[in-house]
Amino acid sequence: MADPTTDNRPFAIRHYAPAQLREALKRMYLIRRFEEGAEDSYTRGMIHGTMHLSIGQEGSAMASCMELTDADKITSNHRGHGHCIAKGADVGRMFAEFFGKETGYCHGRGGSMHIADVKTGNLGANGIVGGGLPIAVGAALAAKRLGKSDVTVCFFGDGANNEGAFHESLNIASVWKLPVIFVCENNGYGMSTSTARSTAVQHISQRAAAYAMPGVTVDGNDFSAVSEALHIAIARARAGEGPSLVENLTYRWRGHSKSDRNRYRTKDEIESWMAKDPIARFRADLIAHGILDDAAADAIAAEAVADVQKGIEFAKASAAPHLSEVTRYVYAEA
Amino acid sequence: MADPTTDNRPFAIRHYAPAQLREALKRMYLIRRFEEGAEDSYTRGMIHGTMHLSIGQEGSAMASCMELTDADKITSNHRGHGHCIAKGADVGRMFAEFFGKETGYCHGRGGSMHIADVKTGNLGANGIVGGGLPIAVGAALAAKRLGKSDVTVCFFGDGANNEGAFHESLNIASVWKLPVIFVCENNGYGMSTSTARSTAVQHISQRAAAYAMPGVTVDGNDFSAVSEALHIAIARARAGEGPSLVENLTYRWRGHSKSDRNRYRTKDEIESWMAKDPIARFRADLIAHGILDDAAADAIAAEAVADVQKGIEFAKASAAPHLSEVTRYVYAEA
Amino acid sequence: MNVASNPVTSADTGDQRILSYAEAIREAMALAMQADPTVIVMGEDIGVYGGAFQVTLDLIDRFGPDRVMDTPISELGGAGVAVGAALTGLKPIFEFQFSDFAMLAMEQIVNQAAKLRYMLGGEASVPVVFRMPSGSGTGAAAQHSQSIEAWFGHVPGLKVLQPATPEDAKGMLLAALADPDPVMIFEHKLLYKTRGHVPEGSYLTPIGKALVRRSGADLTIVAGSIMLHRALEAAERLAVDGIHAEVIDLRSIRPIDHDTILTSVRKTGKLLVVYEGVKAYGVGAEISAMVAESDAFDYLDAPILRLGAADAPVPYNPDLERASVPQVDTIEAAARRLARREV
Amino acid sequence: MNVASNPVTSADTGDQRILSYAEAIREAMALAMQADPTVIVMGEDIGVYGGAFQVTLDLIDRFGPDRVMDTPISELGGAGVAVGAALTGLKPIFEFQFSDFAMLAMEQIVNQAAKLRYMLGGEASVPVVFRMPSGSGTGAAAQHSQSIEAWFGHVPGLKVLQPATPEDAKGMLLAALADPDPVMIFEHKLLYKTRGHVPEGSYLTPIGKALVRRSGADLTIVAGSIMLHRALEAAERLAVDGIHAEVIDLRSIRPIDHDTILTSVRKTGKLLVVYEGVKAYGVGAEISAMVAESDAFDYLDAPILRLGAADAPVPYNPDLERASVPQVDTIEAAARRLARREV
Ligand SMILES: Cc1ncc(C[n+]2csc(CCOP(=O)(O)OP(=O)(O)O)c2C)c(N)n1
Ligand SMILES: Cc1ncc(C[n+]2csc(CCOP(=O)(O)OP(=O)(O)O)c2C)c(N)n1
Ligand SMILES: [Mg+2]
Ligand SMILES: [Mg+2]
Repeated sequence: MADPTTDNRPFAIRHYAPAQLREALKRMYLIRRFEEGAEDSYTRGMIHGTMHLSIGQEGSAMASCMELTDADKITSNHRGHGHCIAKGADVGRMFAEFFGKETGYCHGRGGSMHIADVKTGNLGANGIVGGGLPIAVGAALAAKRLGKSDVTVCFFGDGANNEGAFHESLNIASVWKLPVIFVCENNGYGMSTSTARSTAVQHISQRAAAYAMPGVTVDGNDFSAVSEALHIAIARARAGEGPSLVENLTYRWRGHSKSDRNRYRTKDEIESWMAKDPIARFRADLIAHGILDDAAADAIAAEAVADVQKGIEFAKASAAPHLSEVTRYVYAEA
Repeated sequence: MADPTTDNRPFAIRHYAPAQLREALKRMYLIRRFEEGAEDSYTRGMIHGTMHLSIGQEGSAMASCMELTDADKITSNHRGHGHCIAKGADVGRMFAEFFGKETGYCHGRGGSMHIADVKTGNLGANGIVGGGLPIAVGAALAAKRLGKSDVTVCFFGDGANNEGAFHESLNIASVWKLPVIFVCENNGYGMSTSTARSTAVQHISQRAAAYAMPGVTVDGNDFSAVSEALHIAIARARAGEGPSLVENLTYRWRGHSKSDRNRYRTKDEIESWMAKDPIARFRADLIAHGILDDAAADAIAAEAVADVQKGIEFAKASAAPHLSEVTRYVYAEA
Repeated sequence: MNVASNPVTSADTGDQRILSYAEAIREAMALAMQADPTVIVMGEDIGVYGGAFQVTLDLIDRFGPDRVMDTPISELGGAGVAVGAALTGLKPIFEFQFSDFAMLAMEQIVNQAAKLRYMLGGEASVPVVFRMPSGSGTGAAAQHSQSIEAWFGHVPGLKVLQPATPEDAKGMLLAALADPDPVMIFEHKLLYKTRGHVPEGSYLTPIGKALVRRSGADLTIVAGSIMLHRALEAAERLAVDGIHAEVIDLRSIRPIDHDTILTSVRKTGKLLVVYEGVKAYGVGAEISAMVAESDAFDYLDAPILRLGAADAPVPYNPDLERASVPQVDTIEAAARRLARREV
Repeated sequence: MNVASNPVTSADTGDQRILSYAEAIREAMALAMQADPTVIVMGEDIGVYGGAFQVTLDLIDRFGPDRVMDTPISELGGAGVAVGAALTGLKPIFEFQFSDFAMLAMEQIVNQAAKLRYMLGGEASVPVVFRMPSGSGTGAAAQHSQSIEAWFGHVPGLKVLQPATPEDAKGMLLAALADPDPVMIFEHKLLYKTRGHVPEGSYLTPIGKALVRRSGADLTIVAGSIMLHRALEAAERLAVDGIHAEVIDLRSIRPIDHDTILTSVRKTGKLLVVYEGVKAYGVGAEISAMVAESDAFDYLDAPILRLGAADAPVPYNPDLERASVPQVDTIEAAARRLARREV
């Protein structure tokens, strides 16, 4: 790690090894390509139900997970594909889940809205807005009681910040000084409702004061800014000093879900945010700081395409659950 | 009303007519004597279940209701006798309710924890901590939509401020600029749990900023301070400027309920607060400012005793509900 | 009662006005809002978005944001605001985006709305309507596909309805708004696009009345909401083999129409109850128990059968999802066994 | 089965160790905490206050505030923290101060705890125990007296228990802690001070097993929790007149012990189900329906009777409150009518 007092490069460049940064870029491409692949598969009728794509928000997911090990936990929300991949999941098993296959992470029972990978510490997406917040606090409590230094990163949206679960969770985490980092991905809307119409304060981070915890708002499309905010919050959590709230300002390029007609926002707004693509920006930063060159970046991007292709093939080739096993996994098997 | 710039007397003395102040003293005595009467009746087996006495908190209840008409609403909580009397209820019908009689405010179905008097605008005590908060916001919404200038005062305790309902209610009220005043009666404990152990911030009013509304903490045993805070908040609400949060610091002399053994606080602490009796203080203020003399104050106190006595007699003499009417009042009668 | 008088579907012909179930609900809301300025509509994304299922589409343009109010994502607070507003002069129609999310508001629905009149000894009234988009079949998995209506059947103070047709969807919502007490309406997501005859203007579908949708002498099938349609289709198939099922549209979960059900069972001697909720402790348990404790017991020629959902959360995989709730085939098979007394 | 082998009360004699129901629960918690450092106890005022019903009294002195944790008044958050902790290595025992307040946490109990294993395809486990002080009879009125166990019976993924005796109260809590899935235990507030024999040390009351507490050939009464005691007393009175009721302690609401109940009904031909929850859509509906759809149907000589609570919130007035739920008299009367086939 370089000395920050003399090194003027962005935090992420200074702080992480080149291999880590390249891996991060890879995973960001993987998220993008995975979601495009899922979108395409949906159109082809291979995925049913609905999906919430995080295209445009990859920087927030990846940068927030930079310092997490498999022993650290995350809880995710309905817009959770990025978190899952950022935490280390395999896209093949994710596709298998989306295709409803027994080889999927949830054995075909969960689908997109419940995607999880317990082995890499992802306790799961959640269909209930705010549902993951108290669970994250519980995971942090368990780590503390079990004497581990593991932290939990809790992802949720701006919309979730108006749920009672947000309030109760942040208060409990603070009173008990638990190692949890609340990461609000503020993409400006909860479905169709802008934060201005739903939330009494301008920045979600302003609410941190109500829980006596640090609160910070960062450009969620700036990989380095996010990773720095998380670095500080995670250090605080591991040191036993308690929770933090980090707000990543970002934007979803796609509609809320497959049924959104985008009546609540303008094309201009969407396009202005597409110009702030977090992946292109991170790639450019890495190149600018000599972490890789254009060709290497292209190779990484191509790897992501290949991984997604392989993932889809794996998922397609996998078997569906047996119809007789509808009630399997409801209770532990004896 | 006297000119506050030249008049150095406390707000309440300046602002309210002597008759109003005397009536307020009367009602504070009435609350105290009512609750002592209820306690006594409980001991004699005339009241069953449990009760939450607000002895020591009368200043907060009464001063908060000074500027409310019958058209203004309050929502109350489990510790709601004081609010009910302050809003104008008749102690006879309250005793009748506590004795489970058909002449009681709730026809014997509700008891202490649901005491209400819809005609004077009291929408009811509530057995659920935080239960009244969204209801108060709804009442404020109705007033606004119906084009009335009525406000709603929402009473709750420090313990309730950690419920999700608190968060959701304050946020909605603020976003919709509704005429509701949230009055937190902070008596230091939610049952046995001190605010220090339950609440991440020191003052509940610090949470107002999370809802972009004014928040103020006042000495809840100082009648004038409370009435002034409410005066400002009510004016703001009636002017269409939205909600406020007022925190009245006070103390309950009795245990949480009839089954409390006070294991969580010291005798010293209780006694130090008993020395800050809001009734004695208000009485002394009124005398000091020539609103009444000792004899007049004694007469008022005696009236309260007589009213309570009469109320108990009324309640005793009233008939109980018919056993056959267990299901009456579940649905509207056709 | 006559089959022809209770059609569930209508051809797009002549004087019959055909609307979708969603359109019928929207029409009811619009009529009520026109007629009564105290009616407001609240919920998440019910404004410009038109609601997750587009049921409130365009209401915001017609009635403005003061009467068609997008709430923050705050189910407990939002529902409680509706309760408080109902208590003090408004008639809110509160949409839960999915009925599953009502779990966050059980407190306000069950402890407050349902009990306030009683706790206050009849001195207060809570005329709120909760709209509950419900059911499986959309691939939305365990937290977006539940059928929890039985819970509310267990709660005195509530009325709980379940329209199966566009006509009833409109009439029940208008009846709910005319009712001084809280009413929950479970709308099935898969029915929103189904179409049928809907009368013009304002009319009230009576609360608490079941309806014989098809008459028959061999067995009684009680089903509501989408299960009615599956039961009718199964009955159609059975009729080919000379088995004549009487199919009753339950319509009201609370109160239950004892008379219509018991009259039918006295006639057929056999009862099959079909519902989408989890079988155990579901709607069918109450229907079965109600019959088993009545004088109709003596008319029973066979055990009372229930078909409900598998004992599992709703799975994501579409085939598993389908297998987890009653379908035409399983209803047909159960009815056949019951008719032949192979149970 | 033998009456003497299943006593519900014990004399304070000899080698029998007598504890109250509350003490038995506390002993179970203490044993579990001693044996397993991952067991923690959470809830409102369960520390120095000892819990609203003094069930956790002194645990904080013995195990310290890190394992006996007073939560803020935040049922949704608190329960959710317990779920998250259970998911990641702890075994939390979460006390709702009154079961009524669980309505604030339905989301975490039903959408999360009950479904997580399934939604994650068996890759996760939520070994949490929810303690649910429940029932009426304390003069605490509509929001502090409910019996909502039937709701949870409707939820796959949960196990739902209801101990009637101190022995079972201890054994069920230990069994719940040994179970890898979420378990809810409905404890009756009026039973906390009742006393009975409680074995020393650790033992598990099997989950899902009902128990014949009194045998008889004339009718079967199924009852759990406090209703078991009322049913036994009613049976005692009936015996004087030569009517011999078999009384079954339900114990487990989910899963239900079909075999024990059906075996008894096949023998007696008559069934009365007694429960404290609201009659409609209550526990008794499922028991009745389960019997009515089984082969035991053919053994039934009379309608299946249910006694549950009146169709009203629990009233405050003590006489109304008593009248609103089954009492020994009403059970006796119903059983007598059933035995004489006057129904
Ligand atoms: C409790 C609950 N309420 C409502 C919904 C429906 N819903 C799903 S996502 C969503 C918007 C969430 O907004 P936000 O938290 O900002 O996340 P984003 O979708 O913007 O990523 C809504 C209303 C839900 N799933 N759960
Ligand atoms: C939702 C809910 N949780 C818990 C309780 C039990 N309970 C009743 S009053 C109380 C303490 C409330 O504290 P606070 O809000 O400070 O009011 P205070 O009693 O101090 O006036 C508790 C825990 C309840 N009635 N409702
Ligand atoms: Mg958002
Ligand atoms: Mg308090």
